[in-house]
Parts: sequence; structure tokens; C-alpha cells
Amino acid sequence: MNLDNLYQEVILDHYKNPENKKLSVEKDVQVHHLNPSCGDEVTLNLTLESGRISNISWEGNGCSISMASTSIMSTLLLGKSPDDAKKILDSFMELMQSKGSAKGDELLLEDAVAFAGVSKYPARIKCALLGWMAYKDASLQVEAKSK
Amino acid sequence: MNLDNLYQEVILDHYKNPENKKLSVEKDVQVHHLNPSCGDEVTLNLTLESGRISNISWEGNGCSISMASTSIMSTLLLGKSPDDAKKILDSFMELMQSKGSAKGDELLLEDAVAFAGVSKYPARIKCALLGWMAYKDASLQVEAKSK
Amino acid sequence: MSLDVGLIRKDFPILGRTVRDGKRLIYLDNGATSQKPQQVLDAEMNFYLMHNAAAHRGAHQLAEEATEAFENARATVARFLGAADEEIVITKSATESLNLLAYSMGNAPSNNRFHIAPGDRIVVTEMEHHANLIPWQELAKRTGAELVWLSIDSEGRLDLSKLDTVINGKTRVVSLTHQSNVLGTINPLDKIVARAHEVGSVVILDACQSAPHMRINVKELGIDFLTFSGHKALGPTGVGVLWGKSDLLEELPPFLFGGSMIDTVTMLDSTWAPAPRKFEAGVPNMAQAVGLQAGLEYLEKVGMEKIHAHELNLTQQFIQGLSKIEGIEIFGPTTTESRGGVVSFAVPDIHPHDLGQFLDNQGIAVRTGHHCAWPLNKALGVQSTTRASFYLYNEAHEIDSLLDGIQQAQEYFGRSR
Amino acid sequence: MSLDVGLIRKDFPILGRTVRDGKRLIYLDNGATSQKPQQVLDAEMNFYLMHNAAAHRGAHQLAEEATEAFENARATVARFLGAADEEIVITKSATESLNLLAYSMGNAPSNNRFHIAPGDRIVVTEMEHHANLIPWQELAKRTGAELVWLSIDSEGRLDLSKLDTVINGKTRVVSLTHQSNVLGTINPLDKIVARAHEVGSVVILDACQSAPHMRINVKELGIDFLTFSGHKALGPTGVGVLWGKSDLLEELPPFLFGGSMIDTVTMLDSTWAPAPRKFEAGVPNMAQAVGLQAGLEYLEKVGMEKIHAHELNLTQQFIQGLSKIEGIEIFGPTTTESRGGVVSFAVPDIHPHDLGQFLDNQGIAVRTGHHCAWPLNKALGVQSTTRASFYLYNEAHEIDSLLDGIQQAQEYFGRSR
Ligand SMILES: Cc1ncc(COP(=O)(O)O)c(C=O)c1O
Ligand SMILES: Cc1ncc(COP(=O)(O)O)c(C=O)c1O
Repeated sequence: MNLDNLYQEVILDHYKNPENKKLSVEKDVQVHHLNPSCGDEVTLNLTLESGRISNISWEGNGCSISMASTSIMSTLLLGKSPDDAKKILDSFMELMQSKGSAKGDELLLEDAVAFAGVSKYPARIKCALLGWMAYKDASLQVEAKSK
Repeated sequence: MNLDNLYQEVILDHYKNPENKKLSVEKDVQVHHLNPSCGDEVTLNLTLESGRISNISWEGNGCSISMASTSIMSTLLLGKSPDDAKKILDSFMELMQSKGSAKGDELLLEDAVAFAGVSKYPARIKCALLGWMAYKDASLQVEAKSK
Repeated sequence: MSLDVGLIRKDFPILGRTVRDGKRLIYLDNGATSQKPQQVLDAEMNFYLMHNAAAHRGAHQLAEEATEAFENARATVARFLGAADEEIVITKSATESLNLLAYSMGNAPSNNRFHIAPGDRIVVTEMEHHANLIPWQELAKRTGAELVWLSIDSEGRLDLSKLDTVINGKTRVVSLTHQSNVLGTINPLDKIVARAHEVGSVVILDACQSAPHMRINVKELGIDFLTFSGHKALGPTGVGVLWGKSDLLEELPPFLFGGSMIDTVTMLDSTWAPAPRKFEAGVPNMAQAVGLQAGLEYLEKVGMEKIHAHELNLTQQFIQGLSKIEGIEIFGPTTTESRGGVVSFAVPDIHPHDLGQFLDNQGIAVRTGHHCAWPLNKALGVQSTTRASFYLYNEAHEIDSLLDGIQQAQEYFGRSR
Repeated sequence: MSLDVGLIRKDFPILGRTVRDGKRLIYLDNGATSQKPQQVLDAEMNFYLMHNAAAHRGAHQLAEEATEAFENARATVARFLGAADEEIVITKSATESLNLLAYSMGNAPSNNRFHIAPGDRIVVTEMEHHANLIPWQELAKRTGAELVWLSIDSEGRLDLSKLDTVINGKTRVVSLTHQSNVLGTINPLDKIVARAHEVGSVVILDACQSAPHMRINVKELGIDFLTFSGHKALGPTGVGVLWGKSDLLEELPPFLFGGSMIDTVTMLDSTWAPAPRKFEAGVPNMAQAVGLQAGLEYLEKVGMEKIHAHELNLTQQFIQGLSKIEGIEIFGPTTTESRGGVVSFAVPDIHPHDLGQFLDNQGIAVRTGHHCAWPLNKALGVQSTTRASFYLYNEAHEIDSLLDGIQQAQEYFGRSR
């Protein structure tokens, strides 16, 4: 088995040089997510302005998959409307459940298609989803607040 | 396997016509013993006078082995000193633990050697011991009282 | 089409063995535990030979495979019961499942819907197995709740005439057996479930004697929790099932505490994983779950309807045969309506223990005693009974042998009369 | 004489399998669960093929044989621990054993020596597995007792300097691990047991990581209760052991309620059988007990002293190898004194999960994460670690492969730096 399918360059790059990894001072909501089986954790700040994600920043501690995935997610979703963000999230979820059979929608997922290989390793899917689940949670909270 | 080894005539006779199976009015102690795995039970009255078992009587409900064994026990021990009774009891216990290898001491056990076959059936040993254990318990209580 | 019992028997190697000096084994103690087909033994063996590792822990390949095997087993149990995967908790036995429910409710704080307060009611029936009675006695004692029960009528069926007073507004739990392990009675659930839900009580079904023998669909039954034991359903020893409705399992506090059931842990406090994981502390009984899966798949393949029909045929044959022997008393329904293949009876002047021994000597394995339902025995006015219980691999001629055996026992024990 | 590992490996068929596209399996996750020799699988299989029936119930031949098999298993466990037969309770796991103790104590009425009152103390250590921590957290919360603990020092050993203040006159229970499943540390028992007994507390030993790997004699250890899991000791999944001193088991109230653990039962009240039966409700995990017996017999035949020495050789080799790789941090003792074959470590700039994945890709199975000892990880200041754990079938060249693998991982993950 070729590990490079799992650890693509772009993943290791984001792991070493993560994007948006510094919690913003202002935020609409903050969430903290944890993977109880390994202890990996992410804190995520989310701010919406005029119907766009105006700020998404995070702190965290974890493996290359969870950290790189959170980093890539933050770059992908920044500036998007919640609806577009949801499409991207759904597409990523689908990729993760594909058991290695899908390549991922490059138009929507851009760099995040690099995680296609993860879907073959059931124990790592949770890692790849950690930051995404944090975003999902945060966006639901923002939505609830604005009602 | 020949079942007659287990169900000897003398056992079935005592089962149908048990001895001392009517609780005495007077008694030093009364005990009630129960086999929780099948519900068989024995109530036993014991009276000592001038160092002899002057009365041993019982009531009970159970299988042929437990009832016949209690009946034979009562005939054996009646009139004996507690010490002699203990010797008989010990000898019977030993027979029960023999896994079919012993015949039993006829001088001490008399009719009770008929239970030799029981020792080959682990689940039935408790039946054969029910009344004996009741006696043991009662005799300890009488002893304790007299101190 | 009926069962091809001859073909089925080939899958159960133990049925080919002899007992008591060469007597062919006639196993009629299926209410206590079932025999296992080779498929179950192979499935367990295969798990150990190929995939053994600690499920849900570690990211190596064996651990992944073990996790998958365990979760597939859960999914099969779910399908067998018509439930969702996450509604299935794997326990060690029905006994554990029922204790889990009682202890977890005992752990529920006052703002939890399972909290039991002094004066609340817990309802059982007079025909419960000790495993579905004593945990509730103890919960009642710990919480100050009242334990009450539905009685049986002279036919060995539940007396529902007092249903509305027994299950009253104070009732929090109704826990009852689906099929009596002594009488064979299958209890009518509709009215009981309706009344229980009307007063806001949950309904727990002990399906130990039904799930292995007839088609069960938890949604159709309308109950809230259900349990059965693997070892009575062709599965290995050491595995049981608890099913609960998702939202109820989510709210119910956990029972056993330890690894894999947690969300976070500090020295003084812990929080829990979502159900079913929060009820499965420790390295699970993976091989047993996998074996149970194979057992349930075997049952499904044969077909639960066919199995039930086959057992009822044997039951009818047996009851008819018994009715021709003078003085025999049958405890429980004497027709095959709403009953399963468990028949308890008494032979005049022969103690069950002696009858069981005589039959055993002919190679026939039946159960004697109070069958872990002592209060029921008292209600029936007996100390113990003899019980024959049937399964998919039993044959009509085995019933004939049992009937013959009973008559021979009468001669044998009558000999010195 | 050392072990003939080549010969031993032949008994473990799974060790011959390959993973991840043809890599030879190197199984170093023995702290999580051990592999099983063919002898264990055969023993379980033989039980099902020949003797399967409900133990302690029914008087037919199969039931007698099943009872004998189960009781022989108990006797073997007793011998393995230097205990008496009736002091052995068969549970489903160490997790159940520890919960049994905590719940049973919680059930103790105020006139019972195990009764826990508000203000009483329960003492654990900072290196406990969640299974020996959370049950006590919960018992403390239910009873109003105080949970306190012994901390670890910088070498990963228990800090006994405050022993006399932590274990004070209020202490009712001291429950600690014999060997840490993260650090490998073997805890010194003499002082702790002496102090606990001085103040009238019982001592419970979690021997999950020691009993499978070294000679244990409960009398020599002077403790009151001990538990370990079958699946870590070559045995099947789904079986655990609880040992307790006779008089203590006699006084301890029961935990799970149901069949076979009773003396008498009415609708409202029940009384209990003597120990160990009162702790074994339901049809027991017979096949698993029989499998565990075969596992323990296997260990005894090889020899516990030899096994321990073999594992320490591998440990020494591994620690020495690690010390030659720059930046590696070892958590726990760095000598083989008072430690077992469990080694946790950190490789700079590589997260344990990534290291584990890399090694897995080479066929090497190690464990990564918090190892169900989250508070210990916090005390060590790490989120997770990588753990290699050895057993009798591991070979020196497997340690070499692991060391190579670690270095290759450093190259691999350093590639785009
Ligand atoms: C030290 C220790 N205690 C307790 C346990 C719990 O054992 P089990 O999961 O088999 O119940 C384990 C293993 O996971 C352990 O290593
Ligand atoms: C009706 C019923 N409930 C509960 C049980 C308990 O099952 P187990 O002993 O497998 O836990 C049994 C079987 O003994 C049973 O027949």
C-alpha cells in the first residue's frame, strides 16, 4: 500500500504551515471539538458578516490529517455564504464515506480532494472530519443566534 | 448405564414409606434447609437427652434421593451420641465425594451405602446431602445452646 | 414448506454425540441454552485467526478489521430486530442487559426522565425469570419505589383484568417477558404497551424465549427496550443484546464505566460518548458478537416463521401425547395458540428430579426444577416441574422418545410400590 | 534457558498472516489485547462440540459436563493466582470486575464493612486506566465519599512521599494498577498495602497488565481483591477474573441479580447463594472460561518467569535503540527495573497517530492515543503517545523493525520540511 495516497504533499504542507491558525479576537461563536479516541482537539471561531463567512480561525492540537484538514477547510470556507459552505461540507462528508472509491469534486473541494485517500482508513476519517464538524456545529449556532 | 445403581430398592422404599417423617411437638432446635437449584426442602427437629439423640423427626418435599436419604439418616442417627452421629455423617460425606469409587462403610452407614451410586452424579449429591446438612446444622445449634 | 431438519442437524455436530453409555443425545433443554451450528464456531474461530485486535482502539489494520467485524455484528442484530444499528448495545447476557437498565435508571438524576422517586411504580409479572425480577426488586429498594405485578390465571396466562389499576399513573417501568420460560405462554403486548404508554411508562421486553424462536420487529411491538441472550439463539456463550429506542438510549445514563465509553476524563469527572458506545465499556466481547451474528444469520436463512411453525408442530405432538398419559398435568396453555415450544408438566408420584434423571439415562436432556422462576412455581402451587423445550433441530421421533420415556419412568418408579 | 519463540509462534496462526499488501504482521499491541494460541481456540471449540449446556442447571449429562468444565476453569484460574477456587469470580472483563466492586460496595448497607459513607475516602493513582478510575468517581459521587490519588514523579513512578496523608484514617478503598498500561511501571505494593491495612482499608489490584506477564501470587502480594482480563492473557474475549479473599467476598453484597445467584426468591425479596455464585448471575460465559483456562495453562507451561525475562530483554533492546534516535522521549522508567514490556514514547514533530499509521503501513501494529488513561497523559503533559507492548511471541528482529520504522517515519514526514 502506498502511504503517499494518504499523506499527500499538500496535507503535510498544511500540517507544517497551517492557515488561519490563530484565534481571532472577535467572533460570533466559539466551539471546541475533541476526538475522544485520541485526544485531538480543535477550537474554532466563526464570524459572519452580511451573509458571508468573514472570519474563520482556529487553534488545535492533533495529527497531520486533523490539522491539515482544518487548515484547508478554513481556507475553503472563508468568504463563502453559509449555503455554499454547506455544499462544500456535504461534498467533503460524501468523499469521506466513499471507502476509497471516490476522488472528490475538485471544483468544490479544491485542495481538500487530497483527503480522498483517508476514506480508505476508517480510523482516520474522524481525524479528517474534526475541524469540519467544528465548523458545522459553529454554523448551526450562528444560525440559531440570528433567529 | 444402569439406573438401578442410583435408584436402589431401599431408596425407593424409603421414598414411599419414609421414617420419622412427622415433626415432633417438642424439640431442642428446628432447622429448615433448602436446595436453591431445585427447591427441595427439609424441616428437621432435633432433641438430645442425656447425651443421645432422643428424637429426630422431619418434614420435607423433594425427590426420591433427598427424601430417602433424610429418612435413612434419621433412622441411623436416632439414639446415637453426637460423636457417633458425627462419625456416621463424616463417613457419608466421604462416600458422596468418592465419584463412584467407594462402596461405603456398611458397618457405619448400614442402609445409607445404597447412596454410593449417587456420587457418580454430581448434580444429585446435593440431594442426598440435604437432610444430612440439616442435621449437621441442627446439631451445631444444639451444641451451641448447651454451652 | 417445512424445515429440512435432517439437513439442519448436519450443521450441529454435538447432536451426533452419545451420552450415558452410547445413548443417542436427544437435546430438549433449548430453553436453557441452544446448541451451536458449525457456522457459529467457524465465525468465532475466523475472527481469532484473522482479525483479532482491540476494536475501537488503535489505527492499525487488525484493529480496523476487528472494529468492522464488531460493527457488522451490531448491524446484523439490528436487522434481526428491525432496529437501527445505533440502537443495539452488545452486553454479556440478557441478565446484564436487564441489570444495566435497572442500574442505569438508578443512576438517573432527578432531571432525567428515567429518574425513579419514592412512590413510583415498577411493574413486572408473576411469570418473570429471576433475571427480570430481582434487578427490579433491588431498584425498588434503592429508590423507594413500589414493585407490583400482574398475576397469572389458571391457564397460565396473564390476568389483565386489573391492568388499569396495576399500571397506574405512578408507573415508570413495565418490564415483562415476551414468552414464559416455564409455561410457554406468549404474552399479549398490545394492551399492556398501550396502557403503559398512556401513563408515561416505558415498556421493557424480556425476549430471551421469543427472539430466538419467532420473528420479532421492535417497531411493530411498540415497546421501548428489548433484550435477549445470544447463547439461546444459536450464538456463543458470553454475549447478550439490549435494544432501546435511540432517544431513550441517549437519555439513559451509563452503567459500566471504563474505556471506550467516554468523551472526556479528568481525575474527578467524566463525560460520556453517545449511545451505544457509552454502554459498552472496555474491550468488547468481539468474537462472541461475531459468533452471534453468524447464529442470527443462520436463523434468518432458515426463516423465523418456519422455525416457529416447526416448534409448534412438535409442541402439539407433545401436548397431545401427554394428554393420553393418565394423570399428567400441563402447566400453561394446552393449545398452540399464543404459545411457544416450551412445555412444563408434572407426572404423578414422580418427582421432576427423578424423572429428569430417568430420561437422562435414556439420552434425553430435559430441565427440572423451578427454572429460575420461583415465584411462578409458587403461584402454580408446585415446587418444581419438568420442562421440555424445542428448537429447529428437534425431530418428531424425539418427541415420541420423550413420551415413551415418561411412560417407562412411570413403570420404573412404580416398581416397588 | 530462554524461550523458544520460534516454537511458540507456531501455536499462533494469526502471526503468520500479512497486512497492508503483503507485509508480515509485527504485532506489538499486546497491551490492548493478546493473540490466542490454537490451544485456546481448540478448547473453546471442544466445549461447544462436546459439552455445551447450561452449567449449574439441569441434571442431564451435558449439564453435568458443562458444570465440570466451568468449575475446572475456575480451579485453573485459582491455581494461576495462588488462590482458593471459591475465591474466583468469573466476569466478562476486568472492567466488569472493577465495576462489580464499586457497585457492590455501593449496595452495602450501613452495617456492612463495605459500606461507604459521606466523608470516607477512596484512593486511586494518577496512572489508572479509565476502568479503574471512573467506577470510583461514580461511587464517590453516589455516596458522598472523597476521591483522592497518589501522583506520579518525573520518572513515571508513584510518588509515595505523601502516602500517609493520602491514605488516611477515612480511607475505605485503595485501588491501583499493578503495572501501568502506558508507562510500564510496576508499582511497589508493600508500603501501600501496609499503610492501607493499617488504616483498615481494602486494597484492590488492577492486574490487567501484570498477571498475563509475570508470576502472581495473591497471598504473597497481601492484597484483598485482584482483577485481570482474559483477552490480554491469551484467553478469549468476553471473560475476566475477579479474585477476592473468601471472607471479603462472603460479606460483599452482590452486583448483578438473576438466575443461579440466589438462595430463595419471592416476588418482593430474595436472598443470595454463597460466593462466588452470588456474583455470577445468569448462564455463565462457559466457553470463554474454558478458553481462558487453556490460555493460562499455556502460560504456565511456558513459565511466567521466562516470559517476564523475555519481555524485559525486548524492552531493554527497544529502550536502548530508542535512546540512539535523536530527540525521542520515553514516558516511564528508562531501565528495566520494576517495569514490564510496555513502552510509550514520543518522536519529535511526528504526531503519534501519523507515526502509528506509518508503522502500520509496514505491518507493525502499535497503539497510539491516550490509552484510556487520559489524566495520566495530562500529568505527562502530552495529548497522546505511541506505545509498543511485547509478549512471549515477539522476537528481537521485530524490535529492530520497529526501530527502523521509526527512523524511516522521521525521513518520510520530514520530506517536505
Ligand atoms: C490497566 C488496565 N486496566 C483495565 C483494563 C480494562 O480491561 P478490559 O477492557 O478488558 O475490561 C485495561 C485494558 O484495557 C488495562 O490495561
Ligand atoms: C425468560 C428469560 N429471561 C432471562 C434469562 C436470563 O438469560 P441469561 O442467563 O442468558 O442472562 C433467561 C434464561 O435463563 C430466560 O429464559
